[in-house]
Amino acid sequence: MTPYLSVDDRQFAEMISAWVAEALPDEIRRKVFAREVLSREEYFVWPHILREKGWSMPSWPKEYGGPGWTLMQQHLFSVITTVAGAPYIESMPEKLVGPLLIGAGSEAQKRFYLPRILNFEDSWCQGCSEPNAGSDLTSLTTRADLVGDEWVINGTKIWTSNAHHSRWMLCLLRTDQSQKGSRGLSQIIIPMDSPGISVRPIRSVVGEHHFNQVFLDDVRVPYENVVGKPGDAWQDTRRLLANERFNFARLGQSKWHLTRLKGLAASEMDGRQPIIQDPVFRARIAEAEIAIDALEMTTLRLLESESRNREVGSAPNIVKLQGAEVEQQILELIVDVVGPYGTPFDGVARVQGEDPGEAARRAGMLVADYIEDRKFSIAGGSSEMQKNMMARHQLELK
Amino acid sequence: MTPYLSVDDRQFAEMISAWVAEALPDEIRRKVFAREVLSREEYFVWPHILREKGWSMPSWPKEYGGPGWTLMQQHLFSVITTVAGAPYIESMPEKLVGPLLIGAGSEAQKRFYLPRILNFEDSWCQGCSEPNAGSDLTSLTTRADLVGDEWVINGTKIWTSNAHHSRWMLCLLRTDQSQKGSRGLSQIIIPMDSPGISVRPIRSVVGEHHFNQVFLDDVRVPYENVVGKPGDAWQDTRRLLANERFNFARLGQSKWHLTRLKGLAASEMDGRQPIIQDPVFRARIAEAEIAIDALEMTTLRLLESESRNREVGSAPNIVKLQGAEVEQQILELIVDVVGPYGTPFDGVARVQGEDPGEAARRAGMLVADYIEDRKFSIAGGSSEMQKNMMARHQLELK
Amino acid sequence: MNFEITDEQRMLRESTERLVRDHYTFQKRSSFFATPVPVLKDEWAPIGSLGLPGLLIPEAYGGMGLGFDAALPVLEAFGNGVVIESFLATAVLGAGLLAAAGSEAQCRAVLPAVAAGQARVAAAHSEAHGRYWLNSVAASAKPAKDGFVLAGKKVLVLGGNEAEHFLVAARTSGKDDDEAGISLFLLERGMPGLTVIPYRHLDLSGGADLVMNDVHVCGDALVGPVGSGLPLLQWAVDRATAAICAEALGSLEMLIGLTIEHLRTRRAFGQHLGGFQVLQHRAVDMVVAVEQARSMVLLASRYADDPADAARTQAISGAKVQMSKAARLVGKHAMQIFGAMAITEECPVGYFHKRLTVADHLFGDREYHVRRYAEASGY
Amino acid sequence: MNFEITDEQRMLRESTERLVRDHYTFQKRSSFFATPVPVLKDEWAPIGSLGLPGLLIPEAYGGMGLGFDAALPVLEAFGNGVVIESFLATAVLGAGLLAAAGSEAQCRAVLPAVAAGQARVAAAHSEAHGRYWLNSVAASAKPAKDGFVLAGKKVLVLGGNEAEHFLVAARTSGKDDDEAGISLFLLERGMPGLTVIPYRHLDLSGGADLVMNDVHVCGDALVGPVGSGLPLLQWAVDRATAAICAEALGSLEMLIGLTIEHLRTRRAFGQHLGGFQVLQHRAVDMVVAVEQARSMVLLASRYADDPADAARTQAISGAKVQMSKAARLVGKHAMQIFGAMAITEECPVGYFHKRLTVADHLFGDREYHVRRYAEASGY
Repeated sequence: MTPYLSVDDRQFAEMISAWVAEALPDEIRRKVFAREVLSREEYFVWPHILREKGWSMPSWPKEYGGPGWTLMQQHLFSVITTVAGAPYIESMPEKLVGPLLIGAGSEAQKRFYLPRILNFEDSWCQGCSEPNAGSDLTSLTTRADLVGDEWVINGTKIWTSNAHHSRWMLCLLRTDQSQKGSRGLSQIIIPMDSPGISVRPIRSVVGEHHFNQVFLDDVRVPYENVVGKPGDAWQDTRRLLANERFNFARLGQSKWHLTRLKGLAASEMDGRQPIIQDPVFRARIAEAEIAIDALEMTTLRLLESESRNREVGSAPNIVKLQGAEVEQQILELIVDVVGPYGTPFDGVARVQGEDPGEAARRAGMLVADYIEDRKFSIAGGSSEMQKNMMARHQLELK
Repeated sequence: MTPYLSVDDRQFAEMISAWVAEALPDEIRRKVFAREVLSREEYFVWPHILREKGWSMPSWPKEYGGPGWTLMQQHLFSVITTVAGAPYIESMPEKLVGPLLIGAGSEAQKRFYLPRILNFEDSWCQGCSEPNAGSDLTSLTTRADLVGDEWVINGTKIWTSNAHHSRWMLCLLRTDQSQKGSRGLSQIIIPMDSPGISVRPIRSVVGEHHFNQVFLDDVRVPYENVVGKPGDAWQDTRRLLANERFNFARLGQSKWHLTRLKGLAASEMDGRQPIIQDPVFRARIAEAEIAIDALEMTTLRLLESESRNREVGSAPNIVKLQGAEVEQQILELIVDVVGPYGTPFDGVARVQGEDPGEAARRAGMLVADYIEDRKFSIAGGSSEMQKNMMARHQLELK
Repeated sequence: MNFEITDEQRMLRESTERLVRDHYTFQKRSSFFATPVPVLKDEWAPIGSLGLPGLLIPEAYGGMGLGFDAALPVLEAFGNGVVIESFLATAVLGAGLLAAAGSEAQCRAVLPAVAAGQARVAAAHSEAHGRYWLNSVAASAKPAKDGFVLAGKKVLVLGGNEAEHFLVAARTSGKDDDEAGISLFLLERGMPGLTVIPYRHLDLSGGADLVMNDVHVCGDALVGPVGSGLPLLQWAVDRATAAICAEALGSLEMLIGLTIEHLRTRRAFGQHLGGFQVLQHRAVDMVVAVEQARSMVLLASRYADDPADAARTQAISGAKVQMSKAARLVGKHAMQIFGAMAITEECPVGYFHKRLTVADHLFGDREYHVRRYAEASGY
Repeated sequence: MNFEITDEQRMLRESTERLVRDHYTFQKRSSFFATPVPVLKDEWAPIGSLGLPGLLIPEAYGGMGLGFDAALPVLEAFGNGVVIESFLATAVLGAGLLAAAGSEAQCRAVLPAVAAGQARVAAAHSEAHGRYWLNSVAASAKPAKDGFVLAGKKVLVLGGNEAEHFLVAARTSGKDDDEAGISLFLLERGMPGLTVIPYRHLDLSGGADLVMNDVHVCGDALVGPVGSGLPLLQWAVDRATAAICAEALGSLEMLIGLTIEHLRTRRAFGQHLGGFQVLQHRAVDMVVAVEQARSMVLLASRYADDPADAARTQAISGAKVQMSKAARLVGKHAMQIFGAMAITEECPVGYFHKRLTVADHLFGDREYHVRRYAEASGY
């Protein structure tokens, strides 16, 4: 899509490409490509390389240790490193905690937490969804009551990624019980080693452990752990995160899956010829590639509007909707290209390190990503909610 | 699908096939295949052949001049003759007027109208939709007021097929103004030459004249023209037409389109080879053929349930939904196979008989059928309504 | 990065929009549809009076000498209306091909008149069995004294119904599907042996078949070098492909606008149609499809004037594929939402559905462009 | 015309349903998913005790000697549960192939034990690069004294993890992809040179790769005539294809049931999920897809026992295509409607989605069967 980049942005992109080719260790790249699970130590290799370069928090302003990049530069950095095979870094501290503290936190909070985030000293988790509030976050029931100078917190959070190895939870809960819906909610930072917290692992449909349910039972934290004015969390969060919407495109991820798809289609044989020479698969792959082109252009149009402070209309919803659809389309194609060889999947062997047989090794975790692929149209505001919002606000249908 | 037919039904099917191959005039078959418009005289050729054979009203019982066929036999007759290239016969007198009169009409009505229908003496039209009642027929506002022994009728009907050359209209209207919704509606037979009737032609999107708007302005008809008990029309119509639902599959039409599709795909060239040898088109054609197989089997399952008086559940909705979808799928494929040669379409030439150039002749009316193909998912209860009904009544979602 | 339009583009867009409003709206041309036999009145003069036919023609030949970017809003605005005049065929395809391939004498003989709205030039590249493949040329051009003799048949000549000049692809050597051996010739309506069979397309735009029965032309009717017409033709048709996508975008916007208005105002079952969630989501799907198509049109337009290469092919074929997807989805949904009304000539929805169906099959359909995209992408 | 099931079928269905309820429901086997490393406990005995492995085995060899129609409700009921035991692999594919192709001595040696639930037989027809094509056989069987020596590798041997007997396709003549020259051999687990590498599939059903490192077998290990194994294999795999469609139908019914229950009970935004029109229509789409798939399964089952011909291929490939469409549509919609919950091991929705994904790629995917259908249909 280079015809639409300015000269400066093109140079920036070339610089990042050259750097990541050098800086990303081959073994990390290989494991990521093979969809192998990284150990905790391996996971931190890439973050620390970024930290040394000063790029650990790409979206943060310079005064807090970020590189001070434009939205366009952040976008290019994210896409280029992902396509190069850099591992995913849990983005919630950068994209949620950081901006929230910078925008609404106290000086003491900023001084304490921001450098720790910058240096990957602590892991964070986000206490958001609840068992009886699926897509409807305003019906949260976890509560914090002010008793003396402490919040006493009770409730249950679910789908909490990484709760099992996090030091802090940024928890969205109700501090004003007299309010309903989106009012009266606050964000409170809870140390995960607080008495009264218990964590139940939720294994994913393909046997991985990312999610947890977190029970909060009379958990006490100091008053000053609330971020911003109590009761304003919903408004703060909405406002501060406005700029992050285009990340929902997951463009880097989809482009990277496409690279893997084309590689597999060129090597997997359908009897005499590689799958990619089969006209039907060939057409499906080209259609997916075109869908990525369109997504990229729409993302660039959104970025331009954002950077010019123009009305963005429904562009963020479109990018979110299409981002999910395109990634799902490509993951499905990968499964179809791998075909019968994607069927074996030895969970036991994967966890225990046993030899799962050649076919199982070949398929790796490719099918697993497909099985879970609805998460892109569920998390972060389901596709149904995106459409409801667009219909109501942009199209004014009712 | 013969493995599911009984020996008797197989023999019946073979008999019909052999007969239609003989009885259907070649010139009619050719014109139908070429999608040329039949003149009024040509239109009546096939009905009169059927009448001589005693098969003009396939669904009527013997006592009224029908062949007394089972549902299965009616189904086979309809599919086989359509696939053989027999022209469409306006079915409303057979499928709507006939059953309504037989089930709810007076003896005098039966004696007068049924033989005329049987012999194709008069054309009929159906006054049903109104300008402000699209899918929602219970909000009809055309009214008939009893003044002395006459109904005085006022209102407007729209999408009235063949009103311009019909002798009678079977008109659904409100006779009891104190009732709302589906209650208080009646079916009244109106002579189309009555004073106060004016007919405005509505040309279709491809320039054909089937539809009309009919204005009824103080039209007077005798009291005895009402069919059945005044006010009960909705219930009568529903009950009597229950057996006709499987005709919505339009299986014969789709199979016949498929024949045309495969013929065209074998003759149209894509440079060096016929389109049907292109793997992508080949796959699309095979998928359509499989969809027809599934539709046929589902229709047979519905027919079996009907003939055994079992609960049919949502089968009629499924057949209606899939019937529309399959026919649309095949019409779209025909357009894609004809490709660039389908673009020319000389309405003037077609109407005036001028030479529209080779390409236009080749494309004929094929694209026109595609342009109008939503009618299958609009008329007779739109696909949206079918789904609403299924969700509410069969799945009990609310 | 810049998606903003320039002041010049804005002025051009505004004057074109005014032009369409004054002459070419569905309502203005509703007389086409009011009579049993449509009476089509071409109105080329208003287009010519704005100088639009010369948009892409070099200033040296009396045109505006602008780039494809400038044509984008004009085409989009035309797609909003019932423009049955052969603007794309003449100003983008015919004049573009001649300007790129013709000699100075040829350009001087034809282009100034085209730019002034006094003549039209159409490209004759298709034959009856070649489908979208430009190398399928069986029409022959054999050397004769002082020139060539052309014989054979060309079909689907866009704008051929009203063009005075024709750029005809004919074979000077090689076999029917060879890439080499195709040459271009400039023919004039009325030449002995040349029969023009005009017709209308589904959307009332015009085309023609050409029958060449030993048409004698002088040597200076040859456009470009002998036997190497294919790359020039491919380039010009590619640019016309970008143009038809831009026009289709205008038609899609019209359908979206009509549909949303209908959903907001039409009532059924005691509420507005727009209150039904399935129709809300369907309207959203339509908007999303159009925005994705718009993105690809923007990309294609950046490449449209460039020399042919893989990135250009990907951008243009990608745009056509995305446009095809949008055209079908939006056309079908709009027809379904409007219901029976849409199936009448009185309703603009059906007209724009037809227009999009024609666009969908001009210059290559989805399958054709998917194939080209895959090849250009290197697999 | 008769879609009614017989009393015998009804009894078989009811006893199978009871069997699944007692041993193989998702809830009964939830211990698989409760621990970080699933502990899989195969339970073949209950299946054997009902005599189900002998469903299609001739009575002469201790089976029930029924037709495929009788297997239909059994397979459907198994698809409703978490049956990870290799019923289809043994009772339909392995035993079916041996009964059709084996000598009386071979049948007598293996089938009675299989029918009694004391042994299992798996078919090894796939190789690492052949995808779904049964003629892709590189594993070799070379004549040796008193028999043959087999070498090479077979992959994706369904049920191979627990089978005692293997029917192996190996090449006795010709090149890798030749249709002729493929022979079948009956091998035993534990033979010198034969390594079985077992694994689990995504849905916890079992498979294996076989490595044959100069496995010596006697002449009487040859199954059927030399070099003509392909048609027999194709016939048996086709019947197994009909069987996997029947199993998938059971899984689809389970997903539909779970989804509708969820829509009726789960609340969001102040109402039941089932009150949202888009979810209502989606549920309808799911039901329609399953009913169309069921129709095709019924058709395929009528042909499953017949000798191979074009109508049989169309029915079976058509069923697999329709099943693939339904599996994807229902799987995705169910996952989306259940939301985050579906993405956990605790929720049966994800399990059945995995099961259907495995079924989708067993014995040929949609593209493969579309191609076979087109060929059988004669174009």
